[in-house]
Amino acid sequence: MKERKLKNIFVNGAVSAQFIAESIEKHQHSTTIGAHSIFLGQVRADEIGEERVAGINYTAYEEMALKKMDEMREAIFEKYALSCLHVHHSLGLVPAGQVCLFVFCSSPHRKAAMEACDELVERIKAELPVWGKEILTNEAHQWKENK
Amino acid sequence: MKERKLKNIFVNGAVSAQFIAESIEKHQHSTTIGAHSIFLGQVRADEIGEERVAGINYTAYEEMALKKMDEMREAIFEKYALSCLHVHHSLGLVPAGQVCLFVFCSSPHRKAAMEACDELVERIKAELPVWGKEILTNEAHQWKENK
Amino acid sequence: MNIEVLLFGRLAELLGSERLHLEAVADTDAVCSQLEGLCPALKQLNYQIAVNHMIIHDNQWLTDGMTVALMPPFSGG
Amino acid sequence: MNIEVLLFGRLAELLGSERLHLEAVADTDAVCSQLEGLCPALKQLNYQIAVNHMIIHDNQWLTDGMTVALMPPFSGG
Repeated sequence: MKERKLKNIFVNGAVSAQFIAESIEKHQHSTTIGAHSIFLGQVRADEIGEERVAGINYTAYEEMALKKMDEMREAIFEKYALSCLHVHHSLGLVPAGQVCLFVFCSSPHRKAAMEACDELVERIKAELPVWGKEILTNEAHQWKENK
Repeated sequence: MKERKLKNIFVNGAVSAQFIAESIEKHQHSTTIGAHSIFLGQVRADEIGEERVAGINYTAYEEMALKKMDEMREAIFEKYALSCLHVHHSLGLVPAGQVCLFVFCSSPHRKAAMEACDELVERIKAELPVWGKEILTNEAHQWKENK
Repeated sequence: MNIEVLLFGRLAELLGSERLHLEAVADTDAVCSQLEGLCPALKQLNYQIAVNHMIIHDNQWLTDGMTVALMPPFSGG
Repeated sequence: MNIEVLLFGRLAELLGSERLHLEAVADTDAVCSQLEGLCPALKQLNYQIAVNHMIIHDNQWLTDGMTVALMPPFSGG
């Protein structure tokens, strides 16, 4: 059984605002789309004692994450009347203030895009084998855990 | 009693992807933001009999809309732990495929931004005195009604 | 007594005007019946009324300088 | 018999390696106890196990060429 090619979701470093703008522009040719729901995860400079988070270094179990993402994508398309759905997640260092997750759902009517986006973000946080190492201003680090 | 200055939400014509990118970039200096939830309304080229929607021409009761928006903004800030919230709505002609509504909610943690954005979009559609006249390809028109 | 009447969307189209001034109108019901006199088709249409930017649900007394807006169903976004 | 073991996040740091090869391991419990032998601190940590990309909840028999991943709590996004 030959496996179909899995769509890559990983990008090196932060997701730029320019990249997001280009993704939006690409969807302005589809005249059946009436709503886009976008979620952006941004690295916070949380204070940890005397130090601050300078950035997060992301690693992933890439093969498993892409399989899992493919499974989630199928489930979301089955559940909601979406036109399209794109996910981009950073690997490597993302400095505080920069975007590390970009989820983009489009549909003819708003409800589908909004509900799909909300559900997908929750599932990504809970089920995608990705780990963030918070790098502090004194170069110490600690491992992040999603709640 | 002097009224405080109301924030304008109206822009002439479509909201460009570049404008959206610049809004995102402006929020990358705030290192307490961890999540952005963005909603974009886009004009669909719906088929109406033999014709298609070429664009929507928006008009508003501007003074009342800005007061209403201010009231909603206050209510949303009271209900959710948001860092900031921006709304931009088109006036005048927006061609099919272009963005006519941009709602942008940011917060330290994802739930607040996502729930605030969803609620605000529903309220904007239901309560903001704005009217869209769908211009068809044969130059006929019909008045849109939100459900 | 001078009451400003604002018309929007389909209603502005139907009455051929976005702004009227009425004088002998004691309350919002009087505004509606004067406009229905000008344009009987108005009776068939669904609209809300705002007085000085506030939506009202019952007939309201008017005083000089008030603004009455007739608003068809919203369709923003 | 050759089992590939992948370690992630805090676990890779603790064991000083992201990838190990084990031979005499009949099941996933054997993988864990061998690794706990190398690094007793592992016993205190919370992690999930995936065999060939599938998360398992009970002990699973292993055959030659399988990949076992030890994954601490996720923190993507």
